[in-house]
Amino acid sequence: GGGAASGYKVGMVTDMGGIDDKSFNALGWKGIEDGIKELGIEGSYLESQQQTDYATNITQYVNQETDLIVTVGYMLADDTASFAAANPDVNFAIVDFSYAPPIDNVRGLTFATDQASFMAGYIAAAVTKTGKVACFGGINIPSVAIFMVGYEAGVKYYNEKHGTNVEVLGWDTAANNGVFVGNFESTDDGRRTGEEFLAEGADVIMAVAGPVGQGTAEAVQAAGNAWFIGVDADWTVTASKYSDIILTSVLKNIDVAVLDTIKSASASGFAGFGGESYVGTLANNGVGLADVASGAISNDIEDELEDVRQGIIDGTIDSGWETYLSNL
Amino acid sequence: MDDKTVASAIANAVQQPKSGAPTPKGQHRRGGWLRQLLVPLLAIITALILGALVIAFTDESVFQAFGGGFGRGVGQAFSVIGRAYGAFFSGAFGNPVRIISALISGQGAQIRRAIYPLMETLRISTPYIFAGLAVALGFQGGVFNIGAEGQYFIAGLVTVFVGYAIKGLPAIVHLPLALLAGVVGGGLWGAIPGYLKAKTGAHEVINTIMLNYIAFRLAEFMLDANGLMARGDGRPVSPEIQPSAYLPQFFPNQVELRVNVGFFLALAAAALVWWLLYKTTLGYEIRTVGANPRAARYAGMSVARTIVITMALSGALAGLSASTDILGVLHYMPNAFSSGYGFDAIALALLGKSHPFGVVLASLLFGALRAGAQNMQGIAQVPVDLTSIVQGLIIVFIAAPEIIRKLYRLRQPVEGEELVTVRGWGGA
Amino acid sequence: MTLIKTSAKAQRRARTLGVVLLVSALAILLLFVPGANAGQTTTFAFNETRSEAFAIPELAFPTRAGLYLMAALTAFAGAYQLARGFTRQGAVLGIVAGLFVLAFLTWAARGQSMNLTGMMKSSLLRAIPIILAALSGVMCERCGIVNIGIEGMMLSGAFLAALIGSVANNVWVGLIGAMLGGALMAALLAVLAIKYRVNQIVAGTAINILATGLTSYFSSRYLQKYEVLNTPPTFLPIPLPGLSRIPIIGPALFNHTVPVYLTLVLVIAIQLMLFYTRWGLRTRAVGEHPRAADTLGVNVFLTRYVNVLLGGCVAGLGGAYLVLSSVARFDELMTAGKGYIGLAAMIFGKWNPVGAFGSSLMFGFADSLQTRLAILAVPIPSQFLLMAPYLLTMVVLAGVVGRSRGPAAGGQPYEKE
Amino acid sequence: MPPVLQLRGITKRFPGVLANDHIDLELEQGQVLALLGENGAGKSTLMNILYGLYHPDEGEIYVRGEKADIQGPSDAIKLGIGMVHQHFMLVPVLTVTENVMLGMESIRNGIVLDRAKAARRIRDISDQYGLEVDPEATVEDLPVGIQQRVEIIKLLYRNADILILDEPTAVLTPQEVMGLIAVIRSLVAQGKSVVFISHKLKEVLELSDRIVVLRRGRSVGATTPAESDERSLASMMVGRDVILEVPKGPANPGDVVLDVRDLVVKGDQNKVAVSGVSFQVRGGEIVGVAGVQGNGQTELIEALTGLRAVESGRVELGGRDVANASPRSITEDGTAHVPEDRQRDGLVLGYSVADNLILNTYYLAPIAKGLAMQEAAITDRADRLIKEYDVRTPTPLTPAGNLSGGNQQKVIVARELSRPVKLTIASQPTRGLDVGSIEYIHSQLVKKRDEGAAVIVVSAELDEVMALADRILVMYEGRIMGALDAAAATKESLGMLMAGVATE
Ligand SMILES: Nc1ncnc2c1ncn2[C@@H]1O[C@H](COP(=O)(O)OP(=O)(O)OP(=O)(O)O)[C@@H](O)[C@H]1O
Ligand SMILES: Nc1ncnc2c1ncn2[C@@H]1O[C@H](COP(=O)(O)OP(=O)(O)OP(=O)(O)O)[C@@H](O)[C@H]1O
Ligand SMILES: [Mg+2]
Ligand SMILES: [Mg+2]
Repeated sequence: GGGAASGYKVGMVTDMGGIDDKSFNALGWKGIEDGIKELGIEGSYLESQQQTDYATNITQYVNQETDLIVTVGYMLADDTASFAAANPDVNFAIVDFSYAPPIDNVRGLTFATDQASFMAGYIAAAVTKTGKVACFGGINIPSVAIFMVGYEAGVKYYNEKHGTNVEVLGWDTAANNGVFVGNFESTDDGRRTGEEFLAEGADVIMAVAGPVGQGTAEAVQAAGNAWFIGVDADWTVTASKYSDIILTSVLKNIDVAVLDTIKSASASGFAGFGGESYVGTLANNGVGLADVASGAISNDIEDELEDVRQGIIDGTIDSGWETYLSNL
Repeated sequence: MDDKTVASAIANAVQQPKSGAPTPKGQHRRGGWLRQLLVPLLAIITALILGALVIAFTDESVFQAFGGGFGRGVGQAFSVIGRAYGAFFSGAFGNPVRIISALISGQGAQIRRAIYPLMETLRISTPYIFAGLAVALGFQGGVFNIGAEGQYFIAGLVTVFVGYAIKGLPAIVHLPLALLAGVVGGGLWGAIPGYLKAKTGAHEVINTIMLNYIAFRLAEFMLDANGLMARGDGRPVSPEIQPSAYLPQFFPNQVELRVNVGFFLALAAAALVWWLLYKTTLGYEIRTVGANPRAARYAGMSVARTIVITMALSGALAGLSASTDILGVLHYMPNAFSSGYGFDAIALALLGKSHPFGVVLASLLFGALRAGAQNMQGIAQVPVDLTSIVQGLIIVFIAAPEIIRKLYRLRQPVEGEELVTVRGWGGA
Repeated sequence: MTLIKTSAKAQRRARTLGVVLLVSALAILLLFVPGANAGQTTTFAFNETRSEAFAIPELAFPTRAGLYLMAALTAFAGAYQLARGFTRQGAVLGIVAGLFVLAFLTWAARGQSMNLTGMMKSSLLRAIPIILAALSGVMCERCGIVNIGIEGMMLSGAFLAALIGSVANNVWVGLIGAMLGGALMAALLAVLAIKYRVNQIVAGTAINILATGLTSYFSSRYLQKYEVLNTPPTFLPIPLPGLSRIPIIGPALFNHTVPVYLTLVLVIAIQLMLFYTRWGLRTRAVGEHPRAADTLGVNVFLTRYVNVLLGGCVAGLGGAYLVLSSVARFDELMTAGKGYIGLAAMIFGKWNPVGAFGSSLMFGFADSLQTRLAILAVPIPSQFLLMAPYLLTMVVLAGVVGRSRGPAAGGQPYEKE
Repeated sequence: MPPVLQLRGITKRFPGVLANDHIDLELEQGQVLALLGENGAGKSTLMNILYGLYHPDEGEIYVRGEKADIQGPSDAIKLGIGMVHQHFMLVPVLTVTENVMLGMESIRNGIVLDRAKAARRIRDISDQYGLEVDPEATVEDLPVGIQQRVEIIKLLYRNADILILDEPTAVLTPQEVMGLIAVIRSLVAQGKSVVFISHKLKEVLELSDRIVVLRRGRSVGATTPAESDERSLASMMVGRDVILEVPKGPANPGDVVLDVRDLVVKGDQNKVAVSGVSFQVRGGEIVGVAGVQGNGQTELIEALTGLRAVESGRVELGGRDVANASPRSITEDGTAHVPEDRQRDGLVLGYSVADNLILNTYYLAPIAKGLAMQEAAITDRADRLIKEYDVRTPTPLTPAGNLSGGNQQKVIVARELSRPVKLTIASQPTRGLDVGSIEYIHSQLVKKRDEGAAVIVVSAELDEVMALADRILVMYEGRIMGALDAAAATKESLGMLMAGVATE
């Protein structure tokens, strides 16, 4: 600690998942912890149990003269906006949302997750032996669906290139419908759903449901002849005991974005970001792909992946989300 | 003449119990309400003490201190507890000194800041009161409504719809209309299990549980990012309601002070439920059906009809907890609008002994607990889940006052009437 | 005269059954057949990936033909019922219900394949925690103690299973820990309900709130900080020699972990104990008419304490299953309402272990069915699929089961003098 | 040799009540000791103490000369004491065998219940004492008379030789009472000793060797049948002279109030319980309905009062057909109903006496104005009725559950008879009540008659029916076996009809 920004106060308000959701709450907090280590800022978090807690928690930070308040999840967008308006001298950052028109003292942190999951889909299609790959979500909300849309797009793209016919179980962008366990808590549902997919012959499963995915990983590990794809963080780190079956993880580097925000805000102590907002992409490493399990894919595929990445970055490849939204 | 005197003897004996001895079962006692409050008070204190122990003995710093000697350990323990509960109470009721000085200074901003915690407590207890009343009313009518959560969802949906879809109405029309929508929505959702119980005997406990899940999915469907009631900014939330449907706030355009007229509505609802239950023929019917359905039938009451009405009223009250949350606090309805009121409500009804005014007190207590815990989390990093622990303990102690009496060597009190709930599955 | 009346009633019931069968045949024709176009085939698979059961070929058949066949069978059953009348009508109804579900699956899986064995298996596994919850309920309620604290007992069971299991790094110790966790909460219920004569619904509610608080608090204080405390070992599936090789049911039923087998054994055991042993007789007597039992020298309080504690252990097992046999970790609120569903299953099963088992299976099946349909991309919004099990329960409850009556003394505290 | 049973100075206090006050009692081997006393006199309490259910505050118990320390029923059972309780102690959903073996189950290879063995034992016992029961039957399906037998078998199964029977005849029909008395005689003949509690003086005089009378928890005297008669016993119990037959003048029937034609009603297992009953009741007369319990009386009354569906037939009340009318409309048409089971149907035990007194008029002026109920009116009414009908309650706000059975009954009678009515229906109006209460309730019914109301009294007590009724209908298997004039009726003729034997 003791860096330039010592005494700079950062507070984080979680969404209802709780701080240990193995997902955006956890990652947002990691960003702040990094800030504490690297910049010596003061950081803390408040868990929300109900929607009505958001404002309560934000108020607490406002009253504690916090310099930067990070709100995690678009669910907090309305409260964040109103408090930002009421407290122009406080900086805010919100994960998974950006305002149009932008608000001066709020930085929206959004992520083109579909870009990364597109690549994951591509890999999945490459490694499957049964010709069936699967994905499912917790609840059908945009920040979840975006993973699945990109994933399917990636598989389709692989099929085009290789003339294969790999099926995606659990999501259908055209029908805008798929498999959802209906919650972000029940790891048991995760395991059972995983087993259903395995029984139907899928041998790669991506779970976009926070901790629920761990149940799925357990199922995959038990089956032994399939792959699991983690989301948000690198699961070989956060759930290391499953490393042997983790094909890769779709990284949504919320921590990076948060830390970046802390840096810029604490450096220039002034209020506001001038409406500038952050969009995590493959280009700026806001989203990315964790290392692929060694030996899982051939070198040619590795090279193809590089092209895919470039294609997505320079826009020649459509990773799906924008078109999906425009088709709604 | 002779056995008249016997009777009067018995009567006298029953009326003036020998001190110490409990009176025959069910003897009422007027007055002495202060003593009535003593046990609940001690129950709360005891629960808080146990909570404190939990805090102290799950805190690393305390253990380290104990490493450096018992005395220092204890000292550290007390400082940790002090810090936590300091935060807790200032979060629940505010800091009296600060309130006074603020009032003296007469500066709006300071005053608002000072009374904020208290206002927050009132705000949180508002939906609790409605939900608690819902379950209590059910108990009085012999039905066990575990469905407050589901009725909350449905009421929320219709309320918010009326709130945003209808435009250009004056507030005096729009607001009542939105509230009414909640009443109707919750009422209908509650009436379903009531009807099924009355007509087919299907148990309301199962059906209300089932309807909770169904309501939750229904809300999820409607509020899906591209659902029928979605706002359209890619988020699974409803549009904002029209300002004409807002419940007036006590402190207009203060984002943090969200306490609103809903609180008074809740108090009014409690009074209304009390009047309904104890002063009206309908209430008499509800209580009779609850206490002895066969006698109710003998007395010419329609048991089926009464059960449906009871469940509908219960649902309507539960619905209002959603309406006030939406019209007074959130002004929109998000997906996964989970509240946890459903089960808290049971606790509230039980704490309040199924009596409307008891429910109000219990709700204020729970409101304070949650407000305090939120603050305790922020300042002392104590997990919010401590509230549940304390709540659970409070219920235990209030339900089993003998424990408290043994603990504090109180003498047996005159027994109050046994609390009205459903016993088991009734199957009435 | 009486006889005539009743038999007339029987005839009416028989006729309605016949009509019902015909209607469902018609339903198959009208609802499912149009959906399937001529070319499509439905494929039912029966082999689990890498199970040692003898592989048997997939069953692939033209969807429409299949549907016509099932409709025909159903219709025939209906006609026969109306003309002659079956002797064992319950069985017939069951079979035809099965046919209807099969027809539904045939339609849903048109042009695709679906693994029935896997579905059976997952139905069972999804049912396990519900079964254990329901059994716990039965144990308590049969002796007159209403237990709505099951959810809390499962939760604390799960918590201790994870904690103790991780520390001891031994599944069996974890299992014991889980039972302990359930029993601890049960002990609280017992003392409150039996000694202090607290209203049992109150006690149960208190336990649910308390257990939620305690487990969440300690998990955020410790389990989340120190992963080692939350990485218990897990039971591995033990294929039953021979049995597990039987096609279809082998993998579905005979290749499971100890907790699963244990659950199935418990269902039978508790059923037998309740109705064929001294303990069972006394338990039921105490649950129906404690004073009567008392006047015959049966110790009402002891009976109740024992049962409630055992019930707690069973609920704890439910938690243990989730942690030690399913997901190998504890998460806040991980029971996700299964305790309450178990409660419903218990009432649904009329307070009988076997009945509870049946209704739990129904939940499990509906749950697994919902996932399958989603996987088959049936054009129904996921939310409605997720609702299906609960809607189904309500319908069955209202239509078929109706009034079910619990033990007479349920919920009443027992007082001497 | 010492008495088999000796109670010395037994004292038991209940909150506010001195239930037993230094009671001494002796029971000789092979004798029947009758225990008499008003309700609340302390009989059950005393016996419950003997059986270990209550613990005495003072006093000692000697069994076969030795001091006994009875902590609970199991101790009593060990000492060979058995008790048939005032309110049956049977588990309805269990079979006879299960009920009997409960507590001392016979076990096969270690853990399995040996029902067959127990059943065999039960059959032996029933043969030995002439107590036929089907061991496999489920208790709730059995008529009370048989349930009574099961209770006795429970004692014999445990080889009890001191038998306590607390009001065993309260719910029995004359035939069943005869049967029971025979059984008791055979028991005594085989050397067992019996304590027999009853309010029915005839039985006591017929059966007992010694009679002890309790009043207000004290033993107020012992006598023998030889030295006493009904009147003397009654006054000993109540502490004053009582009139045993109902004082009533001749009836002067007016025009038809109730006209029932070809009434068919189904019972609970929806088999026909009332099959084609027709009769008339005129204003100013009391029609008694006699019959062995379970021959359709209950269903008949429930149908008349709208509590049970009418399959076919007409029920004309004052000219209007009220078949399948709602209970309320029938009440409003001027019907009063004293239900058979006061605690189950007639009262809300948790409610105050005052609230119970308005159970079926709560919605009418002056009790209610619109939706709002009127405190003042309710308390006024309560005070008036409690005085007028002499209900013994500490206060009008006392929960009805705390009243004695008799006073509970008075609350119902007060509520029903205080309304202006055309028709009064009373089922088992005095079951389990003491002479004082019986006397009072009878006089009230007669008063109603003399005011010109039509009155129907259903009772299992022949004495009661004969004493009260002007005309008597006897029901058997859902039919009316015969209708005869009370004056003409004899116990024998009625008994025949009740047994289903038609007179010429
Ligand atoms: N459980 C109890 N609690 C309080 N008082 C009781 C209880 N049981 C009995 N009493 C009191 O003891 C007295 C004796 O009651 P008991 O039942 O022995 O009378 P009884 O002679 O058996 O009347 P009955 O002829 O109706 O059986 C009653 O007057 C009552 O006041
Ligand atoms: N649990 C109780 N609490 C208070 N008083 C009671 C209780 N039980 C009985 N009593 C009192 O006991 C007396 C007689 O009650 P009991 O239950 O013995 O009725 P009983 O003996 O059947 O008399 P009855 O002939 O009127 O039916 C009444 O005065 C009643 O107030
Ligand atoms: Mg938490
Ligand atoms: Mg008695």
